Amino acid sequence: MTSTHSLHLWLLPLVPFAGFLVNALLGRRFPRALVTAVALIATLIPFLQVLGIASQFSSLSLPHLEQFGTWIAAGSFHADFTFALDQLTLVMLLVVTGVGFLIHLYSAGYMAHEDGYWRFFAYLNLFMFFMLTLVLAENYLLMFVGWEGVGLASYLLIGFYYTRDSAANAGKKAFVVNRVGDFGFLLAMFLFIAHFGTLSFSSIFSQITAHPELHGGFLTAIALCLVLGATGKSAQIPLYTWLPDAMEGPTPVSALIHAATMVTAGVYMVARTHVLFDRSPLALSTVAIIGTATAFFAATVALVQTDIKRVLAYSTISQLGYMFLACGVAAYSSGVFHLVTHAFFKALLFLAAGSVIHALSGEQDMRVMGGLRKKIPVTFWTMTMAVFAISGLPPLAGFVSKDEILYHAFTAPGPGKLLWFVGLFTAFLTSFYMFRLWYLTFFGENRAEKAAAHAHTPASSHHAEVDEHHHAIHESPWIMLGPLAILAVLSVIGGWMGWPEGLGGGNWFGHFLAPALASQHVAEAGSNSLEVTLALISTLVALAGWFLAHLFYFAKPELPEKLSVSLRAFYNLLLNKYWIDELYGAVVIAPVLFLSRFVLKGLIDTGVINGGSYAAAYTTQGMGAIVQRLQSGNIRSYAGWLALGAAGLLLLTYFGFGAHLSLR
Amino acid sequence: MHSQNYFWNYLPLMMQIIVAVGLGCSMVTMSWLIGRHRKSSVKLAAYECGVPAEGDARGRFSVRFYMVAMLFILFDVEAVFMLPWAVIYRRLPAITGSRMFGFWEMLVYLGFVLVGFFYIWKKGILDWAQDKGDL
Amino acid sequence: MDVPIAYYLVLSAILFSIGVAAFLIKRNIITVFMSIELMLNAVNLTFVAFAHEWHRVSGQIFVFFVMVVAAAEAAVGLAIIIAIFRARNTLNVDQVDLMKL
Amino acid sequence: MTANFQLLRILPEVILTIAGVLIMLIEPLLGHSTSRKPLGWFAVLSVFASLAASFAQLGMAAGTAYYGVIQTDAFSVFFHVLIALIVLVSLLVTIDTANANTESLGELFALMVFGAVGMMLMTSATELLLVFIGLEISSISTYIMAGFRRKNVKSTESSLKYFLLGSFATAFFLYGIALIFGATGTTDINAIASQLGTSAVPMFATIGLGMILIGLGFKVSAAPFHVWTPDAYEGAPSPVVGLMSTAPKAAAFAVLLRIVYVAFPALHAHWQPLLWLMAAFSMTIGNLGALRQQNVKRMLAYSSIAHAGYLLVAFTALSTDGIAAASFYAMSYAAMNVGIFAVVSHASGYDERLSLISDYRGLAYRSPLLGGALGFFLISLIGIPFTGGFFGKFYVFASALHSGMVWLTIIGLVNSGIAAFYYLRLLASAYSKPTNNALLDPMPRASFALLLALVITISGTLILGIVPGQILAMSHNAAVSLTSGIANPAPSATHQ
Repeated sequence: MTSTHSLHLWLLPLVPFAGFLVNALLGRRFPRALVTAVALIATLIPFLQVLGIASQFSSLSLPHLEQFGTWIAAGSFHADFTFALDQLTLVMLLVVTGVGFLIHLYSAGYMAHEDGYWRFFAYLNLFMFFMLTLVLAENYLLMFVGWEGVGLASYLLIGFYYTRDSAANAGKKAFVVNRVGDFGFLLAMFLFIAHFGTLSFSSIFSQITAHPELHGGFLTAIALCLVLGATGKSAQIPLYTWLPDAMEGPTPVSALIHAATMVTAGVYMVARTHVLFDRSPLALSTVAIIGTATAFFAATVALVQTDIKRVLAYSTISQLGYMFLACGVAAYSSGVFHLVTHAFFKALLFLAAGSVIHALSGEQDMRVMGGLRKKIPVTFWTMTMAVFAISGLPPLAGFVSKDEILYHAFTAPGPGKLLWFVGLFTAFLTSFYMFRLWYLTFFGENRAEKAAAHAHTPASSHHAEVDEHHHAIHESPWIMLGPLAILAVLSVIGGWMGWPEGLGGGNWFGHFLAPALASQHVAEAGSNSLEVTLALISTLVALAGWFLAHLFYFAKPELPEKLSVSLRAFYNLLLNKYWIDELYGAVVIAPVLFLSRFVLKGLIDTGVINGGSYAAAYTTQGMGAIVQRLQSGNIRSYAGWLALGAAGLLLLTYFGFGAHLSLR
Repeated sequence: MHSQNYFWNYLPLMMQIIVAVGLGCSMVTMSWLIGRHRKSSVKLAAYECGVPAEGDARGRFSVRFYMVAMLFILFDVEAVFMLPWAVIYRRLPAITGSRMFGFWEMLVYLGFVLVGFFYIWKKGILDWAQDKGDL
Repeated sequence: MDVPIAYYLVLSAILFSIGVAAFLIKRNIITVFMSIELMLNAVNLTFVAFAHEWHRVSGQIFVFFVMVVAAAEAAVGLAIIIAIFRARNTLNVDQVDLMKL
Repeated sequence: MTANFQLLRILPEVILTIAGVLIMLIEPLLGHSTSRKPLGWFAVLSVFASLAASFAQLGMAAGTAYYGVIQTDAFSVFFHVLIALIVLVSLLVTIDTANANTESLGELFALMVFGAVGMMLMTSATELLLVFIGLEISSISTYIMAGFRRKNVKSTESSLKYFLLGSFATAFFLYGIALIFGATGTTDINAIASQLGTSAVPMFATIGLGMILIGLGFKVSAAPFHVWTPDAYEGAPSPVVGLMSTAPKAAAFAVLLRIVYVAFPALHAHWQPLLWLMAAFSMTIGNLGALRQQNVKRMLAYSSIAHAGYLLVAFTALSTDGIAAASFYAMSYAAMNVGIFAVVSHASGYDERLSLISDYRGLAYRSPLLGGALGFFLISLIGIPFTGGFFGKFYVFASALHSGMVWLTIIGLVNSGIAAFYYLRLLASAYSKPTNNALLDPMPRASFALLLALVITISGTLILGIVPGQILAMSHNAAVSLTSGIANPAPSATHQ
């Protein structure tokens, strides 16, 4: 321990865990108010504790380690229950507990009429427990505990509406896709153990730092494995497909897990491991390229989505791509900065969208929204802030963080300019689809009432809360609007803390994180004038996106229809998300299922019969005797397998392997 | 040892086999060659001590026969352990360092066998008359 | 004059292989079971041969145990076979295939 | 060494033997209507006593007894404890599942106890003869237990398949022993290595080792000797499957560890690639086979094949860490698998009412306790952290990768990814609203025995996942004691 006094970091995750236990075991019998109280208190306490820690932060010697005992000690390898606190952790803690608490608050209103209220809050607290473990962990193993745990909580929450098959399947998809990412993470851990004999951040990083000659090689292998893990959790190419489906979960879940916190775990992990990534230019470029490609790709898909939550889901993927891009050009603090501002405005977007959905009694299709500006003014204004922020209009939070990333991309060596250009174009797309959402939802005539008068469409009413009668459009209760307002304020002013120096700010945020994320990469020194120019360009681009959206969805609403007709092929490509899901189905799932059938049927049924007893029967009993229906479940065919296996094994024992042929 | 010698050792045995097989074969062949063949239904019928054959030779036995046979095998084979024990019985005190240890050892073993016997007895397996259709 | 050990070994290997082949070919459960006994006895022959070769009595003791174990297996096996016969009225192994895949 | 002191080295086995004999003696004396459950509790107590006796052996110096045929050390104690715990829980589950009028229930208890004796002997035996006898004691009891519901067609079929194929494999195992005896002139595991020395390896030893791998591969249901597993598990009574999918496997793995690491370290170039292949095949075939299963027990059977594969991965590490990982994995797999079969047994009852995955629909609503336990064990089987299942895999793959088994680790990790698929199917089914009203009745009340069984398995799985330090240290000691070879080879006089 470096600090003289303990901060009781263990309380941070354990309080939500206690909340989870109480609600999971007793919640069924509790009144809703009590469930709410337990869940909120279990989130509020950590938030207050984090604020307390922040207030005395300057007096701490960093990184501040707290060890709670040895976890495992197997031979030379051991891992401890150790929590670490440094600048990066503090930022993450503030985001997780702060935004987490606001979303808990919001959920109390949003979920008020749902079945399984207690279950929802129990899962939500469980999520907080694992997320805080992930952030506080001082070694990869403990981090992996949180990593898997948030995945589990996410699975449970996506499948919350378990009576819907689509929700259950979406949960399963999220889980299984994330398993692919976990594969990378696990492999990376094993490689760490193999090469460094430890999983502790501090000792791995100090070993790397102590050996300046280490470059590339196995470091790249480890880094790439970690990248695979990060792409799974943070929904990047190629493992992003689960996130849009994850929107089957309740909207607060989408806000908390699938926008603000869990999906940023990948970015956090890369930033945390930056010492390693700095040594591997290949891994860094991979991260940058994955990030840029994902940002662009997801933005294009978001252009044509009609489900409000799906637009936001693709937008999340796209924004996460920006964070990856930042990490990829070694501008980790910019990535984390975007992570923070994104947590504000994307959580706000989701919550506001939830409020819209709530107002429309479960309607999620933007085509039947419209004209809601006057009906739900608070939601409208808060959402406007968020839309402006994410579109990158100065001086809102999104502008500052995104501009900083683009600036770093531009000044990065190598293909930086190209990355910058794609990023810039993506910013244009972002602005366009966000304003599209804005116009479709809040402006124009109210298509909802028209649609409702037309026909009650059960297909579009996804929300489980849908009642028999159609509610009148109503503003949400204050318990939901309060968090919206707070997040809106943060989205507006959140940028000042990282206001770049080139634009006359102090970039307090970057300086704050610098000790934790000190990069060995020296970017080309950019000038102030360059930064101003780039900021100007991106502002113009954002405005262009707005203008185009205005033209398409406000001034001349018939234009999009025409355009989609004239660009039919392209439109379909986007609408079907480039057929990636179908591609994965054909390339990955189908072969596995085929192999499964092959194992069950092919091998047992025919393989042995043909190979073993069939031949024996043939030779001993002649042609006539083999006209027998042979089927699996047959002892003799099993014995044939055994004998074949035995024969193969003995042959291998005798002839196959010498000391020279090893299967390493 | 030399393999040629080795085979010569067995020459008498070989000759005996040849003679025996030759004798058997020649007797059957001779009777077939010399004897007269008159095929009537009586001649072809199975000969069972002068009584006409009844039923199928592969009729089903009561499962009890199998039960008793299995138990017999088990208890019979258990006796095999007494053989090596008996062979070194006199040397056992020297080996085990205790005069009677070998004796008690065998008694314990027989005790276990007796437990098994007690079990099948109490389960009524040996009770031939009692009808236990579900055995 | 001794019989070379290789002869015993080859013989027992042949017996063992016959046992394996019979297990694969035969349809009657009892016969299948007998082929297992054949395999065990082939092993016994190996043991005895090696015990003789090494002048170690432990190989012969092994045979005693194998015999007893084989008897126990026979008892249990026959009991199972009886149970199967009662449940299905057949002793054809190929018809005991209710469970598959 | 006095006889009494030697007796302490087999005390756990002695206790269980006496208990089993007593149960056998009492059983036929009880009337037809008398409940047999007290006999079960008696068996539970005796297993507990034997567990205590095993722990007591840790206090003794490691050493051999009875002319070197028995060796008690940290390794044997580890597996003794594991087997005793498995049998303990299986007995509890049997007590819970069986109806009061289940006939000859006492026999089942006695068989479980006798089986435990055999398995324990396997783990402490250093003489291949004793290994063989232990193997047969455990196998024969398991054959009978598999067919215990003898009026049930599937149960008898399961028993027959297990028996015929098991005997078939045993013959290979025995032949292997015979050839090794021929090559080295001894069947003492500790003496074989020194006999083999470093000189050219006789062909017999190599082939014999191969044969032994076949026999043990069958017992642990490693591919390609796994074919019997799904059928045997589907038909056997669920509490018995919980037992036979863990305890005999653990014992067989212990034997395998002893044989390959103590007797044949010199031949590692021969057996390591074979185990590599067996591990890869087992994991892949097990997981692919499980994907399409509709029957829960068959699915778990394929999953157990896959888990045998993960465990074999640790064998290829050729290090103390690998042995420790294998032992640890055996324990964590046992905890979760016995646990899940406890749930399955109780949910489906003695007459196996629930068999398909779809039958488990709504289980969590009919009985939150069972649903929660099932979910917990499935999560552990998937390998989520904070459960034994995760750490088991973690150690196994860490040790394998540490020894440079990159491809095997990758195959294993890919497989453990696939595995999530089918476990989630069962989980999702249990937590879905039942469609069929017939499936809505609440479950029979969980008995004290079941609760005890669940407490043991759940806490075991949690301990192995959260604070595995103690058990990891145990498994590490076990591994060290196995490789250090404290026991001198028995004097050759005993062989004459």
